[in-house]
Amino acid sequence: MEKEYWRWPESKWVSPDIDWRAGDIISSGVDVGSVSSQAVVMVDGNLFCYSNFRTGSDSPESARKAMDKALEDTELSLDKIHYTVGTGYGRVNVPFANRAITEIACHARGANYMYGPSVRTILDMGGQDCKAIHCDNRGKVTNFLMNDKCAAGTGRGMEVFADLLSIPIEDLGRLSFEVEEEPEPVSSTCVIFAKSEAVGLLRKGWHKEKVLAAYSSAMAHRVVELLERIKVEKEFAVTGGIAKNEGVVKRIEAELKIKALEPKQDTQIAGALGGALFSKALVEKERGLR
Amino acid sequence: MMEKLKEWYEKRHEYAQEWKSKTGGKVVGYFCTYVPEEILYAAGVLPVRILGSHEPQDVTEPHIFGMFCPFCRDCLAQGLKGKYDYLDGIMIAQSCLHIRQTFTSWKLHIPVNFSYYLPMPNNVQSKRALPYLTGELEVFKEAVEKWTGKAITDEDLNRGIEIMNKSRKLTRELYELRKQENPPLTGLEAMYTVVASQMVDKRDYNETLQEMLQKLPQRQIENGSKVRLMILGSENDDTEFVEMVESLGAVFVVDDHCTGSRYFWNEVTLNQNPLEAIAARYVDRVPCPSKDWPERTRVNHIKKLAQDWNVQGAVVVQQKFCDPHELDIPAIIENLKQNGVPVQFLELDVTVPIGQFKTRLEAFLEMLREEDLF
Amino acid sequence: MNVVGIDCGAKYVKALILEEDKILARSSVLSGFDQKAAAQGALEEALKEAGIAKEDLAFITATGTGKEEVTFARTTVTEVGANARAVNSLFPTVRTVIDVGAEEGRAIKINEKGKVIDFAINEKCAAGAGTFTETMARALEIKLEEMGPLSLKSHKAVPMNAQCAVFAESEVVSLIHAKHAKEDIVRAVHDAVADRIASMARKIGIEKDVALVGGIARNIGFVDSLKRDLQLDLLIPEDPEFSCALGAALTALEKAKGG
Amino acid sequence: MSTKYKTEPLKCWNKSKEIRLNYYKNFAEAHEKGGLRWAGGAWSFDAIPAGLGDDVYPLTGEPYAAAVAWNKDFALQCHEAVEKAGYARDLCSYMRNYWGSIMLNKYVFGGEFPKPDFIWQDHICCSHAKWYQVARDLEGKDIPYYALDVSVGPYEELTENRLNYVVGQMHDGIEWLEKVTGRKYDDEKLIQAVYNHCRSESLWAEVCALNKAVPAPLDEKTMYSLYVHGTLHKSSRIVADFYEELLDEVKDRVARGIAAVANERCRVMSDTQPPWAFLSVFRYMEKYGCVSVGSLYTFGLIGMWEVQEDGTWGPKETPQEEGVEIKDRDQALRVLASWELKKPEWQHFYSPQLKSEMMIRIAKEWKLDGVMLHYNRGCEGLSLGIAENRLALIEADFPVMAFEGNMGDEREFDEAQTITRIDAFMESLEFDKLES
Repeated sequence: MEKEYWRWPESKWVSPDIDWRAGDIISSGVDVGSVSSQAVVMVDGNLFCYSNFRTGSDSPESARKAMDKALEDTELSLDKIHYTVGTGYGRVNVPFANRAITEIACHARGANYMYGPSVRTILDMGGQDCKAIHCDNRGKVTNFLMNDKCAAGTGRGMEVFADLLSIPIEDLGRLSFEVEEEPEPVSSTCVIFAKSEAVGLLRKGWHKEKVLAAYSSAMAHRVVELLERIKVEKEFAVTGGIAKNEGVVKRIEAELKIKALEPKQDTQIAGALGGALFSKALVEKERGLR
Repeated sequence: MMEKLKEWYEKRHEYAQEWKSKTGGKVVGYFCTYVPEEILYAAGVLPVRILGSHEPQDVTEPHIFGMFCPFCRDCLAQGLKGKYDYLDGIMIAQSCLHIRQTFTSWKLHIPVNFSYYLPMPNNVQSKRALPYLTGELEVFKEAVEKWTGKAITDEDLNRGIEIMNKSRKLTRELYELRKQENPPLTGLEAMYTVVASQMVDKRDYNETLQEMLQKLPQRQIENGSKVRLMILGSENDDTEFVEMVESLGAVFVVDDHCTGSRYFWNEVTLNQNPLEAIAARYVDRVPCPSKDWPERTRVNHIKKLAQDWNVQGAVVVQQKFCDPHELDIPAIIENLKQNGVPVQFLELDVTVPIGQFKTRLEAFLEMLREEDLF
Repeated sequence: MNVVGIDCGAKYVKALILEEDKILARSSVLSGFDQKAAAQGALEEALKEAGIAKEDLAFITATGTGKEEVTFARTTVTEVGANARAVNSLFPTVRTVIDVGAEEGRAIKINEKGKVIDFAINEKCAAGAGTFTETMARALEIKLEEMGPLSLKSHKAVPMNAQCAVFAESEVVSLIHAKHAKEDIVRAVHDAVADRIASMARKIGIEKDVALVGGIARNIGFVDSLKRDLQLDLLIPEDPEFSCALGAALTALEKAKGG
Repeated sequence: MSTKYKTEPLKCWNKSKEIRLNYYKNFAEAHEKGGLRWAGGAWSFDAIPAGLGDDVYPLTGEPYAAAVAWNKDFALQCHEAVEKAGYARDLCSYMRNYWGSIMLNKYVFGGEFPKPDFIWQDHICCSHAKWYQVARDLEGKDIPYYALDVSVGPYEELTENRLNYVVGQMHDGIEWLEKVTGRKYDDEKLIQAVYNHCRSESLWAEVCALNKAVPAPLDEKTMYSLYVHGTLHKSSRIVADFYEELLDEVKDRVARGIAAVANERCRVMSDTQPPWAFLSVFRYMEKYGCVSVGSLYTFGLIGMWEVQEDGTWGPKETPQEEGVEIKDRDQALRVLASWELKKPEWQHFYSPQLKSEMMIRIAKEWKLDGVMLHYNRGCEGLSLGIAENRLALIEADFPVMAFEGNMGDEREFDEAQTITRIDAFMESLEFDKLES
């Protein structure tokens, strides 16, 4: 079995200084996306633990797995969680969720927490789609656009390139800058054909970094087109898997001439985080606290 | 309660075939709602609108280039697959180029003993359109007479007008009910109703609709708490799509579609010359975007619908490659937004990838609702 | 007399050596990023297998998207021409050739002499090509070679709407969520590609007999879907993926004989 | 390489170029000359605004947009600007090039985009009247806009009622022109313009007819740059006179056996507007000794044809040649309308058969070996029924190569794949590449 370069590092994290037992409201969000799944648990609105894993072909399974991994070595168990919101592609297939909310609402809410209430425009570059979202100071969606016709500008595209170039996906961004000068972007927007175009370039003798640069800038340009249709209002933040790819993010910033806010947490958990925050709000409602 | 209409929608071919054997009359399939059905009813001919099936198809590639709208290809596919073999004739009234190809290819490859191209004027805002169309309707009437071997008298024409006007009046009443805070019918049911009316004998339709209008006011149905939406754009008889949206806690209360309000909105105002009266109706009706120039009259019409039916949001659907609508939609969206109506825009193919759209519509509804989350 | 045909394709380079009309050897190597080298490699492998030296070759003809890379070839022939020739030599009764490669599908109408009468090539879209099924296999987490047998188990048609390979992937995922059986989904995938291919083939008008060539012809599930769609039987050569190389070799043979 | 025929550059080539550039310059500078600018489609009845005076300069959208397409980078900027504004990517690419120029306020011939004083348009396809409706949204509602509808069916079914509809709109249009420009309308100028209009279109047909000769004196690539005048200002004396001059030169080429392609041995025609940024494919075909001698598009978009005594296609007699003397406005408009409604590259809007018949006629009379159909994603109007044309041509035993592309949006043209198709097509016609 050859190395799977597209496999991005799965991860989990537990807050060292929060004792869930002392918590009043334990809320969680599970984001089952087409490529990755995350679970986030919050204690009284503070981030307690999360996990980030690849989605399998069975989403209830993936949801459970993400949650189990998140709760690993916390001694917290599912039954102690007061409320769970399911989101993402498989949101209706989260067996233990109390309610399903779309990833658009959740990402906006999550970004509002991660980047602060000044965020007005969120770019979520997920596994297979790409969303541009406007929200208010509470993180409530006011407008959004989604590219659901073409997968260009999505994580899936980057995975394809990691495989093609045999470069671990987490290195793609850095390497894409190791070129003397920025090459022409690849012309094809379709992931499949961008790939065969890239093969053509490699056969022409282009080195991997140059091909990568050409693809990254094509991807960035594609995304900027989407953003400009909805217009970027400051502050601007990027969430989702590709947010970790500086090769794309820096090129987007350059084209927009706007700097994106620095993430405080793993950008892939924004959706699940938003879910957990909504869960808290819903528990407070139940308890008549709002 | 609305089962009959759903049945008509689903069993359109069976209905038409039964109608033929029952009445021994002729059936004409038509491609565009600019076809003056009054004249066909006057001649005792049943007009049925040819629509697609929303199934993926692979038979039109040799006949219509893939850059033309999926709807016109889907319609042709129905003919090529033999679904409409019972038709005695086909006709089209001039509107967009896309559906025109369905007519010309149909004529080339599917034998019928009557086919007619009515050059309905596009410049309906010109004072020259009325006399011109009146003249063309005269020619059309003669062609029908020649085909059926029966003269069409003014009484016949007035009867045809009466049948059409009645169905228009009744359908308008149905739409009026949708203004209520708790509309007694869903958007899906409304769609079944209007599309069915394009497929069955208007006399059967009028009868059924009259009964419905009696019962509807007492109907127990929970629409009050749902988000009131309007839907507009390219040809759309996609019940699966409408059903999906309404399953998310929304209810469509009004539309601007040629499979909806645009079809029946205007009535014929009688005068001494029935053909001129009919012509006037088609020149003055709420236009298809392909005829809405130099001024854009639809923009205000749509705004008014949104206000009168008190909608909270609008779903704008664009059939891929549908140039006429693509050329109006940006102006319409801008106007709706200026008037405080949030819009969700979707580019449809005849076979909708429901999964992809569901998320967007859910998010749109959350945007209009979901205050409880904050 | 010995000749060789080299098919320099997007994924593989294949070489086929003929001694008159007898196949002496076949070889196939990954194209990789250096097609020139790959072509060399393929030739050497084939020569080794045939037990002859390069000098023994009377003529070399190249075909395939990378045919210009095969610098040691005397002439080139397009995939359309090569397939027509090959299939005509294998099945003289064939009038329609359907060739599905990794990134392109073709339909070719030929006469009894193997002359090309008309042809269609699918426009840039992976949905009508082999890549599509591979992508889907990954989404389903099953091996490509498992797809065929698995889809034969299915007796239910599940419509797939997405045409874009990448979106078909997410549609596959949602079909899984919708609890459809894997075999039904696999069949849906094959039906979708067959649908695209049939639609393209109808452009040139399908005339019997019909042959299917290209690697995907080994996928019995796809073959089944295509048969069902076209409602006729398909002739498939023993080594469908070598059809182009064979055609090139036959061209070489003709040239060598001063044709 | 040994050449079969003699070739020569066209003597009137530079003059042609100069006329074209002056046209665009005159529009931009009209106001400095105290004149007026009007914008509209190449199908517009430009003879009518001519009645307002000699200082009224048009800018027709299609040729302008084609000029934008030549400039790949600018074209791309235009498309992206238009998409950003929410217009669909699959709309007419000429229209998108034109709107883009307005949005970016950039005239492809230099300077800012000149705003027209009024819009004089016609409606031939779904997009035409809407094109300038949007243009007005972008440039300002204050621009007076008149569009007339010619959708009265094929010429063979033209009736008095149908002609009246078009002529009636023309009469209204003239009143409108007087109102919005405040100028007095001069019927004499109209009549002269109508004469020129017919003369230009008849002459162009005669030039195209000369391409029946073997070797062909002109190749389609060259014809594009010559026929364009008819899409710019066919009713102007300058264009009519230029075509007169061109005709003489082409006659002379035929007499002396001058070829467009030195090794002509395979003759084809194309269809619809070409992918303007990729005319190089025509050069590539020459490697096979293949020449495109034209198309219904180059012949019939402005060329006016009729069947001659010998049953072949030749130029239509002008009203003057027929001895018709135009006396007044109404007569002028009637002559103009019925003449224009006979346009060959228009009849197919009503039936693909009408176009197939004309294409098969060309294939026979121009002695073609095959046909290359450009399935043009950029133009719905001229691609209308193209699939049926393909079937009809094959039925008539003319091999067809279909290729997809876009006249104005290079993102939809795949050069490499098109070259592959040409190779396969030539192979199937049994032509090898000529050793060079």
